Amino acid sequence: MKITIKAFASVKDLCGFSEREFELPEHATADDAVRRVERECAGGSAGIESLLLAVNEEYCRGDRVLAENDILALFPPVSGG
Amino acid sequence: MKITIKAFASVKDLCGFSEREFELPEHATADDAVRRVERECAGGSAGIESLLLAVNEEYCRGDRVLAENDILALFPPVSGG
Amino acid sequence: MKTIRLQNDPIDCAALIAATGTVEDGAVLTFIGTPRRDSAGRPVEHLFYEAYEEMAQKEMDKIADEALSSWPITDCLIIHRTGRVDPGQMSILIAVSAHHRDEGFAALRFIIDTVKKTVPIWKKEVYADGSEWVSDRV
Amino acid sequence: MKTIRLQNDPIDCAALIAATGTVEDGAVLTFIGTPRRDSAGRPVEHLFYEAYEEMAQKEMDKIADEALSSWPITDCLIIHRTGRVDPGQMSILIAVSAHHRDEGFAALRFIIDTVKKTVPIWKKEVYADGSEWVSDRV
Repeated sequence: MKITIKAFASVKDLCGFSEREFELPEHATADDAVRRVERECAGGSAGIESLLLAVNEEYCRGDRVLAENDILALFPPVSGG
Repeated sequence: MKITIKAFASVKDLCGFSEREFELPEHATADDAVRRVERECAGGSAGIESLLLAVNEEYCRGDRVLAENDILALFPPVSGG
Repeated sequence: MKTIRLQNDPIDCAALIAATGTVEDGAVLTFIGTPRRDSAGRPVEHLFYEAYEEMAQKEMDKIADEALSSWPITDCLIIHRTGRVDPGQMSILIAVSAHHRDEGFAALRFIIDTVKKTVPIWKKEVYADGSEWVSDRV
Repeated sequence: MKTIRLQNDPIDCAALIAATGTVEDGAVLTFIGTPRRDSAGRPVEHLFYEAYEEMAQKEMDKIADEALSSWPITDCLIIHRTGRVDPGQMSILIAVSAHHRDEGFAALRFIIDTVKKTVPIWKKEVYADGSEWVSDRV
């Protein structure tokens, strides 16, 4: 299935993209997607440690099962204000 | 001795003056001055019940002994803000 | 740094806030008091603030000094109107600036609570058919 | 009533505060965030705020709704800058109006604390010789 991954701030810098489509197996979780990004784009897991996740603009946990066309966002702890 | 009494807000309305000089005996207290104002200007004690007192722009208690040229202020609980 | 003032003119909130330690600090907290349009159902046309000016200035100074020495705030502003104030206008503006918001909140809270307890200023509500001094505090 | 907005343009504090329930209410409380001029001794030339805009808007909406339903406040305003913000400019303006200041303080505190925890916005400090994402929160 096809999902879109968005990356922000330091995670974007680390991954080298702000938005990209990925093809994942059915029933893949958010964690599966993160491992895929780490392997393909971030050269290993270091640096994406305190990662926050959101699916379709709502916070979620790593065990969230993804669906076709989901938008998964990866970002560091927020620092607005 | 001569002192000046200032009155504010509802106390001013009750006493009929905003500033007036009074001649008081030596060692008179703020309370003595209040009783004098009540008798002479406010027609008795009713109405000046939750009165606040200040001498020379500093809060004080009723037993404060007054001195020549003191400025005694009489006013109701404050309601600024 | 502090700015303490009684004034008859309207409060220029924007200019005052802009001058309140915005360059050095992380947080500016403000309290703005505005007269209510009605008092227990009775429409208020405007308010009139009477102050014991010399003493009010001194008391506001004391409050600012105590706030500045009790919390690590870098700037403190207290502006209070006197005379006629219409609904929709500000009667009081308090601003503090602080590196950290905890301290800013605590100081601001202390200042407004203490102003309402100790500063000799009195508010009269003026209605279409009369007026009344306000005595009970919020 | 609520006003929730991300914007690239400078925040017009005076107009926004004036529009925040001043006519009906007794107290308007505001929190204004301003970038610091230095970060652990290193001079900051300016800041850059990146937002996950759609989600940030949703999260700010949720925070305002929760504040409006948890405290009897009548108006809630959250404006956050995006893009470049210079020291001395405001990065965030939060305002609430309430009949009583207790409720205003509690709501304002909840809003700023929650914004800093959940709204997907990130701050980058830009120095003369580089830049760095800010991660540790005040």
